[in-house]
Amino acid sequence: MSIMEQYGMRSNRGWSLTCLLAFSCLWGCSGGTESGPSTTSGGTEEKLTICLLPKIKGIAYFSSCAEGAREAADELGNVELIYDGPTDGDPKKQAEMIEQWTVEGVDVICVAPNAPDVVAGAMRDAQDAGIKVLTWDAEGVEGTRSFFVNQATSQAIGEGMVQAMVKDLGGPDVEGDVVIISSDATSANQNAWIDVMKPALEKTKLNLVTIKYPGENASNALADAQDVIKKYPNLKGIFGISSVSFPGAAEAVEQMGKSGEILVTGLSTPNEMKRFVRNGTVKSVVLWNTIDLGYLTVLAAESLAQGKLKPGDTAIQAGRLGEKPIAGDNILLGDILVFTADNIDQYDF
Amino acid sequence: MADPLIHVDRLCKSYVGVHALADVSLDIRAGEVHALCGENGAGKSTLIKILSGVTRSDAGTVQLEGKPLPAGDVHATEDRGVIALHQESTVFPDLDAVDNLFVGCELRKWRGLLLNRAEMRRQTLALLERLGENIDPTRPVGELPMAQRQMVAMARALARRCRLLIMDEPTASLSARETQVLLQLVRQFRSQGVSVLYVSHRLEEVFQVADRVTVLRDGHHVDTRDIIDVDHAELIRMMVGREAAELVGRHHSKSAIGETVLQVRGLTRSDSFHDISFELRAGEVVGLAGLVGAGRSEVARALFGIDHYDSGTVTAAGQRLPVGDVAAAMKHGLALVPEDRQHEGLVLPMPVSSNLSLSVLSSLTRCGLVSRSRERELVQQQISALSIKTAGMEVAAETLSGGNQQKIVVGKWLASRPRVLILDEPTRGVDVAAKAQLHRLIRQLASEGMATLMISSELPEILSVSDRILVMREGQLAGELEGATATAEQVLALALPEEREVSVSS
Amino acid sequence: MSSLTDIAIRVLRQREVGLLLLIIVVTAIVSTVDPGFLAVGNLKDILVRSAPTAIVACGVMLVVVTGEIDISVGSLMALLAALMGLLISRHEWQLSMWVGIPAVLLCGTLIGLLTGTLVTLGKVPSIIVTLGLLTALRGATTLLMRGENIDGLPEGLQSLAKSGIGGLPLSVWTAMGVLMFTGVIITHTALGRRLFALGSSAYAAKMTGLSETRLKLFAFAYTGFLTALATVVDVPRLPKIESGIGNGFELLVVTCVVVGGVAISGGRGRLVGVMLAVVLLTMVRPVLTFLDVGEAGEKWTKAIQGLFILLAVITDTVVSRRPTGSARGPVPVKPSSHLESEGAPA
Amino acid sequence: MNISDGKRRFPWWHEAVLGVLLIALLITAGIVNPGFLNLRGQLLLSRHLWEFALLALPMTLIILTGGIDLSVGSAMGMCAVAFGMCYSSTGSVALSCLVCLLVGVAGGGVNGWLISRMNVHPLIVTLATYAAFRGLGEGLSQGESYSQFGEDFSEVARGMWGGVPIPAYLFGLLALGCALFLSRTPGGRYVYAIGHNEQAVRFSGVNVGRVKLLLYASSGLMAGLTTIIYVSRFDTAKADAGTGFELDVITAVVVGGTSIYGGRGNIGGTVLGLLLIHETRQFVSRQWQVDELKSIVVGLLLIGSLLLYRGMQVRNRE
Repeated sequence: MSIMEQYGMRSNRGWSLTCLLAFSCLWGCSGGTESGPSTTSGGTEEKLTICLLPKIKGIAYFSSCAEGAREAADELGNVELIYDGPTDGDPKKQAEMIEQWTVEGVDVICVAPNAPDVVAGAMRDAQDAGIKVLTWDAEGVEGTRSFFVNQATSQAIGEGMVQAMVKDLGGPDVEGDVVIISSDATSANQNAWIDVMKPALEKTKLNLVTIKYPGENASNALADAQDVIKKYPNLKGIFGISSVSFPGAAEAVEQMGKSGEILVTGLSTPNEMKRFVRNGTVKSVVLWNTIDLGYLTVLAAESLAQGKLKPGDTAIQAGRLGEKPIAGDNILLGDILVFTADNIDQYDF
Repeated sequence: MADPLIHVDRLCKSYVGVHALADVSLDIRAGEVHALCGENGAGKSTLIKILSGVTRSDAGTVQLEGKPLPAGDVHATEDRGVIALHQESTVFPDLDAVDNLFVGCELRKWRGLLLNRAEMRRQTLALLERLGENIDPTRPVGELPMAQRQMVAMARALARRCRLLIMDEPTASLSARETQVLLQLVRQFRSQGVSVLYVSHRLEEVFQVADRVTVLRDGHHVDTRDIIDVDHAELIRMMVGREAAELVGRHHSKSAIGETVLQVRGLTRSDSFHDISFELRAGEVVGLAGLVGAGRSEVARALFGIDHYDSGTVTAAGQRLPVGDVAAAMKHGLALVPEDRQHEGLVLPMPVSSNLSLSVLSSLTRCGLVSRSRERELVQQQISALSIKTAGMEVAAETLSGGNQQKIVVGKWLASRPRVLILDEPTRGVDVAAKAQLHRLIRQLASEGMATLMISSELPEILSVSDRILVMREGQLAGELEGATATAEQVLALALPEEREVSVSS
Repeated sequence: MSSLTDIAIRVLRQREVGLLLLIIVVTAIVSTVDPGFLAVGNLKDILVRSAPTAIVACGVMLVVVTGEIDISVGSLMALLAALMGLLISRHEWQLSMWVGIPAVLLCGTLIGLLTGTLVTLGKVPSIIVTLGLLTALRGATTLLMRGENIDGLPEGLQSLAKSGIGGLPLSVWTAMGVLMFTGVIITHTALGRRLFALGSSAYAAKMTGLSETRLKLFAFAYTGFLTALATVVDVPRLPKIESGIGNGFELLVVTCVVVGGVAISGGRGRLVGVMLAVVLLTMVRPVLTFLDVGEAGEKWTKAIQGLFILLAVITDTVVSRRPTGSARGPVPVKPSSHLESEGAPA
Repeated sequence: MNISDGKRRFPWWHEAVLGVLLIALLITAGIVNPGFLNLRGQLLLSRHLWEFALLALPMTLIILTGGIDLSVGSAMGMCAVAFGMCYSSTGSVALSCLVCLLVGVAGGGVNGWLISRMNVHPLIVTLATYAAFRGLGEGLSQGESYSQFGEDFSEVARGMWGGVPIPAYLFGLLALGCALFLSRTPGGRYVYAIGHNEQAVRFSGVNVGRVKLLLYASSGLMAGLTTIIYVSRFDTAKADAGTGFELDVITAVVVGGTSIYGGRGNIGGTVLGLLLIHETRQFVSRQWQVDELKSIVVGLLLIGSLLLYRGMQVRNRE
């Protein structure tokens, strides 16, 4: 005899049935509200399925890109937009999503590779299956895509941040310590930027004392920033180069009453950092117009699928953005933006 | 006659269609020690569980002084003064004595919000003193010796206003001396007007302490008698349901003693035994007697390689055994039927067949795979050789009765064809009939040339089965007696520590 | 004569003593390298960072004491943070703090109760229930936040969380309160003793008439409540609420509980040990910063944390084995006398 | 004396339930989205499965003994770094694979040693090595990523034989091996018995410590093997390989009907559990294209399946 009987679980007859029912509901009630992306030809006109794959889904940066993408899709009318990506930013999951879309037979896949090598195989397979592949936001491995919607390279981003910091601190002659607060030690993007920032910092009189890796953890980012401020009395600036560490570092500076003494800079959407720009903790936020980036990407994807955009073109007609130049196979969005107290209120994304 | 304290009326309870209790009625008078006897599976545990509120009966009532006891509510039952000490000692090993005594009925202050720790501690000390036990109330009870744990459980009953104390096999893991202390306590309870329902397989105890005895068999009430009206044989007959004269008495079919098969020299392990030397010859049964805690099981485990030892040698069949290597011990013909059947002997949820073949599995393989036919053959053979009662070889071992489970453990070891069989408490918790069968089996094996070392806390068993008796005291060999002539007094005299009182009168 | 060494061994065997020694040694080393480590501001920071872990560890400790485990607190914290943001942020539903915060606390308690119900009545092992919730709640959070971060929590709450009262943030005061409350529960109430009793022997608990269901429900609900409390007092300290809040928090808490000496099988453990473990593990990051291990050293942070735990576990085994003397092999198993939780004989 | 096998209740109900659920899911999915049941697509996408599947084999054995291995994902990170570092210094894929496997065995061996010789609870040991292995990988590689191992090597994971991904053959072989091991060898019997009652097995003359050591070491070995496939599939070796795998693998094993307390379960259940989770994820992501839904559904599936088992178990005993 077991303990189960002693507990007298009597009314189990219906239980297992209920559970079964619950399960079938879970799977069964797919509801016709949102049909899958399969290329169903029923209807008046063929709709293009365009997949937009961010590095991480669920962070403000990519959400604003998605906003622009939806605007473009609405404008075009013949586009079915799928915006999905790994919520934890795992590049392996990106690859798997590409593979899944390849099997589903979508028309265009726009990838923002979080780690180009990891997704390269999947992107090649997609191309082999006849799907048009674009990269946006970040470049992929050579030969894995037809165009790159280029807002800025790692080079430009890294240098942009260093330049912003030098300028904010008062020019190239300022001496002092700086630290970088990154994400995980293995984060591909951050490591690429750091590789650019290091030599760029060596050309200045700023001294990079350390790099912290708090991971994607807001508490750790805040804590690390507080610690470096205490540890390095000669600290002049902090680069917060992840979506978590930038506000974390700014928060630390503000909480320790060092606003204005220690400057923070990094990449972020303007709305995220407006508070810190207004109170002087942050003088410059480096970014580009993310809404426009999403918008341009979808327009380019549609043109590519329709055959309007071909290799060798030197410009693309991009709706409300007007004509955008193409250099080689890079569709150029424009320079990076530096948001400061003067202009940040003009942007809302 | 006074009104009964407890009136049990036509209790019925069945599990999965099997009657555990059928129409059992019973009276327990105030201030009596009422023994409850029956073989395993007779329904004793079920009756106790119902009385103590752990489970509900399907039908029937229990009345305490004419008022019904709430069913299935341990708290309410305990509040009414019915307290049970269950078979497996129900202490909380990680808690200290104070907590053990008062869990579930804590003394409180501040309108019941907080515990009155000082008062609980005071009462604990007083109670333990009353029991004559010197127990450190701050130590986790799990670190105490078995007997002291039992005392803590008793003190727990004392801590409440106890009207009826139910004791389920309270002496199962106690030594003879400790048993006497406990029985004395039972009498003490009685003299204070507390009724005791005493359940034990050890009939000697029943005759020593009980006023009346009730016998259950297969869930039915057989009879209730005054103890002076029954004798040993009759009680056994009532329990077993047949003439059982053959169940008692000494077996001394002296088998031919052969050459030495196991030699132990100076075996020492600093924390449990010291300088143990003896030999075991083919065809003899050596009883290893001693109090619980004297180090008998520890010696057996060390011999067999379960535990390590510091110095000394074990030689089997001319080969010195490596320290702490069970496989090597088995290879040289040793087998150990461990003390704790459920935890060390059997894999309860697994089939009878897997249990029987577990120790010899690697010899049943063909190309690395277990040969099902050879396994079947072996299992079939053991089941019939030991007449194990089972619904089949694929039923889980846990469904069998205690005696049959024990036979499986023995069978599992006989399957390895040992030359030396070490039995640690082979008949603990086994009913009378199975016990006798096991005793016969041990003698039979001896006559076939097996060397047997049998550890037992039951003196009659030691005396009736052994050719030689070794007695251990406080980790050392205290002496050796001839099996045919030894008496219980001789064994006890060797087993009891010298400096302490041998008499148990309070 | 051996009583003195006995006492010495017993003292050394206490996990608390070992942890305290470790904390002292580490502090001593760091402060010789950089005395700034001992600055009041830094010690305060360590306290503040310990606070949420300490609060939640109080609950998880009780869960582990009953023989269960909860590895969903990190995800639960994220979900509750998102909920709190939605309810009271000035950019969202803009409810009053006095409505929103009780709602968050209630929600945390309810989810804890749900966990407990699944464990006790549903009879699903707690590690499975909370593993399922770990994934499910994280997903639900991301869904709830719709890809946006939430800021704009009420100013009052933010300033309480950041600067606080009497020089210490709200979270520290709360942690102290929770600590004291939990301490009282453990040592001075029947409830606390019964939780330990249940974890020590489920069989004996059943025979004593303790309600396993109610006790475990309490432990899980309390954990849920404390997680909500930690969310309310600690999250406003962060610059914004994002879906990654509480990442890895569950493992940190469980690690603290285990390193703090609570037996994973239940029944044993002390609050002091857990709190010392919380402080010790919180110290790792600032210690590395103050040791100025440099860029390459920073990348060893995780390894050092892991080795730390490994070390604690191994030392503990080695030390606790000493009294059995010369036993070289596996620790001799005591013939256990109580049945495991399952299969009480009929 | 005639002894029957005894009445055995239908013993495969775990597998039956899983099978029914899986078929129900496939039918539903097929109706909602006919393209879903395309065999070629399914085979292509099965590439997402094999790494988990391989790790689930030793995990099943470990959970059957009542243990757990939380460190497999982290061990992959460590193995990947070993692979990458070895490749970058020697340029030999074969040697790198060997090193990768060796590092895996060493990691698993450490777990096994601590668990079997030091008698520390597996949950605690592997919680510690969960952090330590990943950290070791990060520290050694300094977060560096290694790639470009050549086209041939990427064929290991991406290649197909007869339309079936190569790792599938490997998995099939190993799964059969494991199933055979569990059902027919003494070792397999010991695994179950240890899960039910370790003490009794020790008293039966079985070296329980060695069995456990071997199991954890084989889990490490499998982490190494899985890493090779992982590295091949993504052409990248980095310390973050296998992040979060441990939870997914445990989920699959438990959904597959293996009792977390040990003693009950089998490879067949694990395979069905893996398939069920894999298909569920695919279906969810096809149907809604919302990544976070996957984790919600899998979490609920885990709890729900266990509730279902409990319910059925109670019924089965009635």
